[in-house]
Amino acid sequence: MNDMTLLERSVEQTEIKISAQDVQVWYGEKHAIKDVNVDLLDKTVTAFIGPSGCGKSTFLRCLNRMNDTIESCRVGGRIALDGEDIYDRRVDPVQLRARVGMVFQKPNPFPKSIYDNVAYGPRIHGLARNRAELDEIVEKSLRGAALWNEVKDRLGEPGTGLSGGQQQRLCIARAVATQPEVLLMDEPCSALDPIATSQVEELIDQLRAEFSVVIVTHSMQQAARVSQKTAFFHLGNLVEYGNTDDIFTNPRDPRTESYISGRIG
Amino acid sequence: MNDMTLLERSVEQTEIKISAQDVQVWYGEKHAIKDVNVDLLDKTVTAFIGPSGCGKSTFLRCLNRMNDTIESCRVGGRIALDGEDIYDRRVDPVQLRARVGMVFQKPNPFPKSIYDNVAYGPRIHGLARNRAELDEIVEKSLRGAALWNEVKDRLGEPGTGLSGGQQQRLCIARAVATQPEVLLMDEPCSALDPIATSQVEELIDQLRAEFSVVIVTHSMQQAARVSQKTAFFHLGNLVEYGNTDDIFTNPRDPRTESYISGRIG
Amino acid sequence: MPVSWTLLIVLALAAVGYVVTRARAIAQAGGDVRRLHSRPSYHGWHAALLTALPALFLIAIWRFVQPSAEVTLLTPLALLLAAAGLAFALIRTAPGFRARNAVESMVKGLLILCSIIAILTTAGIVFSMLFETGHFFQKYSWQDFFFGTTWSPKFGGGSQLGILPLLWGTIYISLIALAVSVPIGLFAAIYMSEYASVRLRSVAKPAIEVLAGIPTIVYGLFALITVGPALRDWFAQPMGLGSSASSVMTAGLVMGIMLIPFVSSLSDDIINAVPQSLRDGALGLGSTQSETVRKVVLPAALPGIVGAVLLAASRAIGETMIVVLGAGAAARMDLNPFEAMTTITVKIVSQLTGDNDFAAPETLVAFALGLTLFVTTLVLNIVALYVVRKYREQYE
Amino acid sequence: AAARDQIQISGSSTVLPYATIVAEAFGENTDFPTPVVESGGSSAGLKKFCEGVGENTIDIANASRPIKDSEKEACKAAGVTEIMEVRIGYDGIVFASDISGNDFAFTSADWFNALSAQVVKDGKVVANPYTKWSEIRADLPDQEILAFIPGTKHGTREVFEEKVIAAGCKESGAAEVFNTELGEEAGEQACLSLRTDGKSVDIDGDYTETLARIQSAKNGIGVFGLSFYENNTDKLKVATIGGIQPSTESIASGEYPVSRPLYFYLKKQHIGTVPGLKEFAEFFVSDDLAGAGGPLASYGLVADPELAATQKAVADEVTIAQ
Amino acid sequence: MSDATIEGAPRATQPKSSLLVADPHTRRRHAAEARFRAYGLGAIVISMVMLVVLLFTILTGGIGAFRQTYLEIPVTLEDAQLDKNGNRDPADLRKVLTLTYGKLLQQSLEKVVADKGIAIADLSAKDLSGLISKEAPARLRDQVLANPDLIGQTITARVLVNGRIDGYYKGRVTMDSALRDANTSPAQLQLADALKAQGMLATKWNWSFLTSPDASDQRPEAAGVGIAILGSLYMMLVVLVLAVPIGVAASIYLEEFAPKNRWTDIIEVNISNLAAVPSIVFGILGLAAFINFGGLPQSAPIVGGLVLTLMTLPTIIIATRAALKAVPPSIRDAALGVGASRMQSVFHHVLPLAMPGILTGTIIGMAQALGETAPLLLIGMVAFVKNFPSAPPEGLFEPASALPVQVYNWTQRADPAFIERASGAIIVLLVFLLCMNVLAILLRRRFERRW
Ligand SMILES: Nc1ncnc2c1ncn2[C@@H]1O[C@H](COP(=O)(O)OP(=O)(O)OP(=O)(O)O)[C@@H](O)[C@H]1O
Ligand SMILES: Nc1ncnc2c1ncn2[C@@H]1O[C@H](COP(=O)(O)OP(=O)(O)OP(=O)(O)O)[C@@H](O)[C@H]1O
Ligand SMILES: [Mg+2]
Ligand SMILES: [Mg+2]
Repeated sequence: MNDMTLLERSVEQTEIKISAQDVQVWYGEKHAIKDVNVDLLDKTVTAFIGPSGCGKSTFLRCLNRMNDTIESCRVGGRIALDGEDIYDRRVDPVQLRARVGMVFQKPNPFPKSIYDNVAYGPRIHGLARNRAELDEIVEKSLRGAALWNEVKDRLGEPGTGLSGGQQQRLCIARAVATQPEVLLMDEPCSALDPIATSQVEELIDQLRAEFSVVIVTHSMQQAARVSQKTAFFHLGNLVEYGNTDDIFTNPRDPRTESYISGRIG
Repeated sequence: MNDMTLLERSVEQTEIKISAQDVQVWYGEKHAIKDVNVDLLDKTVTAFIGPSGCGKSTFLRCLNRMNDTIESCRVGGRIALDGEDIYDRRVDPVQLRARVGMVFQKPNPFPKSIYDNVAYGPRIHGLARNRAELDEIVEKSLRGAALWNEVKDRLGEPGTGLSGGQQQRLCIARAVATQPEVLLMDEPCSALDPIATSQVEELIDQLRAEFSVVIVTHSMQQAARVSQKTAFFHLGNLVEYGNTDDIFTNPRDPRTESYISGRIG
Repeated sequence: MPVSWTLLIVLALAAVGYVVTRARAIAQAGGDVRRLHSRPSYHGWHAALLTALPALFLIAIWRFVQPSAEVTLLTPLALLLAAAGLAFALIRTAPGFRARNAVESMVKGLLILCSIIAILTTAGIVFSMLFETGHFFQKYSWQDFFFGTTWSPKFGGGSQLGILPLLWGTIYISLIALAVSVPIGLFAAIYMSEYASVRLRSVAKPAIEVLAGIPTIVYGLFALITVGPALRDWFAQPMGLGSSASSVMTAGLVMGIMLIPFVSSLSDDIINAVPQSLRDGALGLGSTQSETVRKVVLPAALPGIVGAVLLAASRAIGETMIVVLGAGAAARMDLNPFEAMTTITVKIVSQLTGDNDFAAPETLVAFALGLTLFVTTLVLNIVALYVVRKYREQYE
Repeated sequence: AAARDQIQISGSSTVLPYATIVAEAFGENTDFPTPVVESGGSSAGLKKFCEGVGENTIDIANASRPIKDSEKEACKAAGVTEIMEVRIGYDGIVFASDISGNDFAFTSADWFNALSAQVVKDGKVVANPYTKWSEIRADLPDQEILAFIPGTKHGTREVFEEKVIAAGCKESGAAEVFNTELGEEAGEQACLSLRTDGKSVDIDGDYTETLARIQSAKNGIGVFGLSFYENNTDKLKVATIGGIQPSTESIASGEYPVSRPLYFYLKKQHIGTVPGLKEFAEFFVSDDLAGAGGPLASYGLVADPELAATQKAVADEVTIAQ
Repeated sequence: MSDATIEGAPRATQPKSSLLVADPHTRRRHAAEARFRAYGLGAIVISMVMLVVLLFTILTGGIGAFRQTYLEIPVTLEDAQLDKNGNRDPADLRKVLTLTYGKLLQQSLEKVVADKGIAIADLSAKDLSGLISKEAPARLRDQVLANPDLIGQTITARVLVNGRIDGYYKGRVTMDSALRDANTSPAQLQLADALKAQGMLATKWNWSFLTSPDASDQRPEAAGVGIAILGSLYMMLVVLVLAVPIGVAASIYLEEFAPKNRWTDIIEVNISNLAAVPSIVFGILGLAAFINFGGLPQSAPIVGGLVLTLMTLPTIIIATRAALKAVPPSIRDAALGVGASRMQSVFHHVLPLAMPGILTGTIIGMAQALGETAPLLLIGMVAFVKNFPSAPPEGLFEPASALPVQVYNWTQRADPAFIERASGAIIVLLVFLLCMNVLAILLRRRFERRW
């Protein structure tokens, strides 16, 4: 399995996983996303960057229809996953979300035990045949999210009793355990120390071998480190999208440039 | 006003604002903070750094007795603000918290309008004589937190309808509006883009002129940029405390060194 | 009524106290309220409360101890006390005075007082029944009461007053009622808070609440005239389970309908209060809405829902009219749900409002029944508290 | 509080309608306010009555039975020492079934045989085997036995047991057999134990409930007060007992056996303090109201043949011995 | 420390599936979802159907109470009978009893029948006098006493007719049933028809059902819910003023301030247990505590209100506590963090968020209190009251009845006409309830929000 992963990773993938065309989002009167056109590739990490409040989370939530839960939110345009319009009437958002997983910006662990938090996804999707398999998935996911060592002795304690960064990693583990094809991560390392961050980044890199990952981040360094593609949002517009290297070294749009050059850490 | 600030800033201050002695914290059975001794200086920015889950937030919450609200939490040792034991029976935690303000790790705006969120503190503390003054405080705080431009047209909308980073800045504005003597900030820039981050750092620097600021951060750069003193926590212990420059250039403890050198961005 | 005049004057004094003290506090601060420890309105409230509370307590205690005594002395005393309170508050007013803390401790005292009313009520209930229960057990052996399996009061003496058949009836009917109301109520609550449109919800919720407001006699007649005969003709007789028109099933079903809003409305509020972020978390993992509800929302809302169910159970235990008209008045221990049975509460009411000698055990038994029921439900509540504690999932 | 100016009455729900009729007329025709008449049962009424003397105790207790000695004692202990007992008339108790059903002509023995837990069959004590009226006596209709009788809270039940079941027990000769077979005491008990297999249904509610039950179970026979029957002659068919049709006349004359006296008790100590109290008592028992042609009789109260004596006793404020 | 293993999260090999085609597992989950949803909808539908059925029975049974049949006949108020002395002395006028007025009305009716030439076979004198309600003479007498000048004149009296006749026009009584009915006869019904044909008898909207007091068993046509409405109103005022603040205050203390120890556990259990206490027991308590010990009067709304307050408290407390518990702690933290006191954080932030639950508790508690009879039985409010209580606060201490009591009383009465009245009273009660709830429901909708 390990070898295969390595093997596949080397193969260049250019297949389009998610394609967004003319996406518009309104919160009531507020036009939060304007005319966004972007193709997210399979087996690729895409970074969304942009100033706070520019619509990154909003766009991310469009990709697995989490915006459905916000009453005032309306979405226009077309978003296709593997060529199928996800806003089609016949599409079941449940199935969509099982394939397009999400880590939210604010950690939101369930008021259940740490174990149950991670086991939740595998259980509802029937990913484990028995308890042993489930245990294995839970452990693997928690290891992937760099949380295993800290919580292995307290798996039965509530996930809400963890520290902020621990909760964040728990939510990553929870999302990973569901084994989605596309993983949307909204600032997954915002509350993590550098070491935990690097471990999560490593996890992202591994996931890329088989899946597509979208990550929102405020750290240019992180975007540069983990992503192959980068999209820069500004005031609801997708200003620039391209190879990460190009964006950071050679931005075409002056806004992108000023954002990147204004960087501090 | 600006000039005065500059004037005062130049004066070196070494007065002790908060002094913690042998502080212990337990969550039920779990010993989360062990024997922490530290003196936080007035008119100084102190940074708390350390791996996720090491007890930074816990210790921070001890400093204004926010831990009182967690049932399983017990605090031992002695913490003095301006020489007065804050865990003394006669101390009114309300007054304490008015003097020692806090920005929480997870943004928690009130489900009220943006304006009311910021105006709440000044209102209950009677900091404004009239509506105009209140408006002024609100604007100043929001400007300080680099949020004014984004929300000035929607002050009446609910604070919960903001983006993650906006909520974080709202909480900063809310804490600043109360004009505390000590401001505890738990990862105040975790969800902010570099520009907003630099604005908040500027705010912290301004606050330092008159007040004492404690900031928890995972970014070494940030710690180095804004703080004069740094405390490094590890597994509930305060491993090292000293001038920021010293800690970063010349750590005494091997754990500190390995944490700092393991840094990534 | 001189007392109500006194009351009015005291309240007026309190209002004056508020205004004056507030102004005084502002004046002391030289117009800059920031120099005050507490906001001026707290100073005002401090004075108002100090003026009103002692005087009001005096009036209340006076009225309680000497209900019909002369009140001429009371008025000046109360007014004196009020004036004294006001003066004291005025003297205390100073920029450094912790008026907020003072007001808050007074308010806290009031809050405590309010919760003590619950304790007082319990004490009152126990005392008002204990005495007569004692009389009952002087006239009737406690063994026969607690372990007797026959309930047949007689006028001429020689009654058998065993509680067991009544207890059984109470449990049986309540269980059926809960079996109807809890699933329906809970599902209704879930549908309203998770699925329904705002419009449907804003209509359905108050509409269902009307069910709780329909007088129980309507339900009783509905049971007697419609449900009872229907159950008898369509279920009991074809299945050979007897031909009684009044039955445990009838009463249980109808009572269950009455209890729906108790479960649905309270649960709906609690479910609605579960933070959206938890739902998002579950939905984001690809759960269906029902999985989200069952596995995340309901566990988080459990304590409130248990409270709602307990409230419904309490109403079921305390209901009389529906039982009388739906289940009949015969005390019987039987497993057949199509047989007539009755409950403790029904018998409390009927023995209290009957034509018996009021000092006879047949009447006094009502008090013993009441006290026994009280103790039984107490035990049940303790168990419920323990269970909730054990399974509570605290969010955030 | 200001002194109470209206009379307060409490007690039996059987007496309630008569008391309200009188109270209403009293209020209309005098300058006194209309008395307040509560219902709540003879027991609760007498208990309140015996709570003591004073403004917040009641003045009159209605009862469908005479006051008991123990109650008198309780009264006395609380200071209620002077009680006037006023018998206002009689309540007839009738058996009635659905208007469209069979006609019934009962004897007490029929009721005993139909409802008793144990009966005598062929000289032996057996558990009640009858399921149809015709099995008890051939001239009775071929109809399932189903009786709605007053529940054990009702005073009517006592009368029913005493004047119908116990009488039937004797009449049918079962009493003797019980006494010899089971012994004195158990025999007496056996006479009064009713079957519990659902043929005899206790009604703890009111006659309206009994009526509703008959309407939903057409073969049921219910026990009613005469006045209730008289108001519902279009729905109910009354049965005869021993060949006698119940009516105010036949009950007053004593021909119809099942009836009971109704009373009210008046706190003499309140006369003079509560305005109109004595006037009300006199008004109640006056010929205009309680007499044979008065509104009470037209509502179904069986006028007391000795009303004149009662009127005199009220006028003289005669109290009962305690 | 490196938790991450080289192998990434494994994935069961799944063929790439279309979003539009559900795999079997998903289909099963969908079915479960659909079932779940259907159960929910079913629950709502069942509740609604039950509500509609019950409301329908109440409405069809009770709407008749709002219409009443009246007879308008000319009545000559003869001096000879009403004022024998001819001096219009009020004291003397009062001596003339309703009996006389009854006879007067009967004579007038006889005269009308004769004048109009109404000929009906088997029309007895009893039929004729029985046509007019027994209430009519009393009202006529009141009219005359209020205005003695009427004596000697011929006025057109608008009088109630007997309940059976009224029932005849509402379908309750038929010629058939009248044949068997001891209290009416076909001849009487024919007479009524004849009078109706003359335009003297008509069924009209019945305001007096809402304004008049109860009437005795012989006059169902005159019975109204006036006093009952007042009594219920007074009691609900007391309950609202006492139960809601006390209940909310107690909940706030227990949930937000009380130390979590054995004592508060005891109080908590105690309160849930109080909810399970049968309402009649509160009546026992009320009798003992307020009347016998506290010296408050019998049959007074204040006592009823106090008893119902105690009875409603547990409901409000349980609902309020549940609602307070459901407010996320981060809100409290946020307020405390800016230096608000606990009291301020509760009153400024927590309480508004808990408001929907509190209001629900209030709605349900008040609904229960409004419809309760049993405890009132013991404190003397299940009573026949004819005189209106005065305005509060004095009125709180004067005898009154209540709507559920009126319903309870009327369903026990022998005359079937009272069943219609009882249903009518239930309609009034429900309208009362709705009025009470509308405000709460509107408020609740304002406060409802998710966070
Ligand atoms: N309410 C609680 N109950 C039990 N344990 C807790 C609770 N809160 C925190 N802990 C534990 O105490 C330890 C310290 O937590 P704390 O929140 O102080 O960490 P932190 O340094 O702020 O971490 P982070 O950077 O991830 O926010 C952690 O191991 C955490 O799991
Ligand atoms: N529920 C909502 N209702 C109304 N406006 C909203 C809502 N959520 C977000 N917005 C607004 O939409 C815009 C985009 O928000 P979004 O959360 O997508 O920003 P973001 O790019 O994720 O920012 P951040 O980096 O701060 O998380 C912001 O201006 C925000 O205020
Ligand atoms: Mg965001
Ligand atoms: Mg933390």
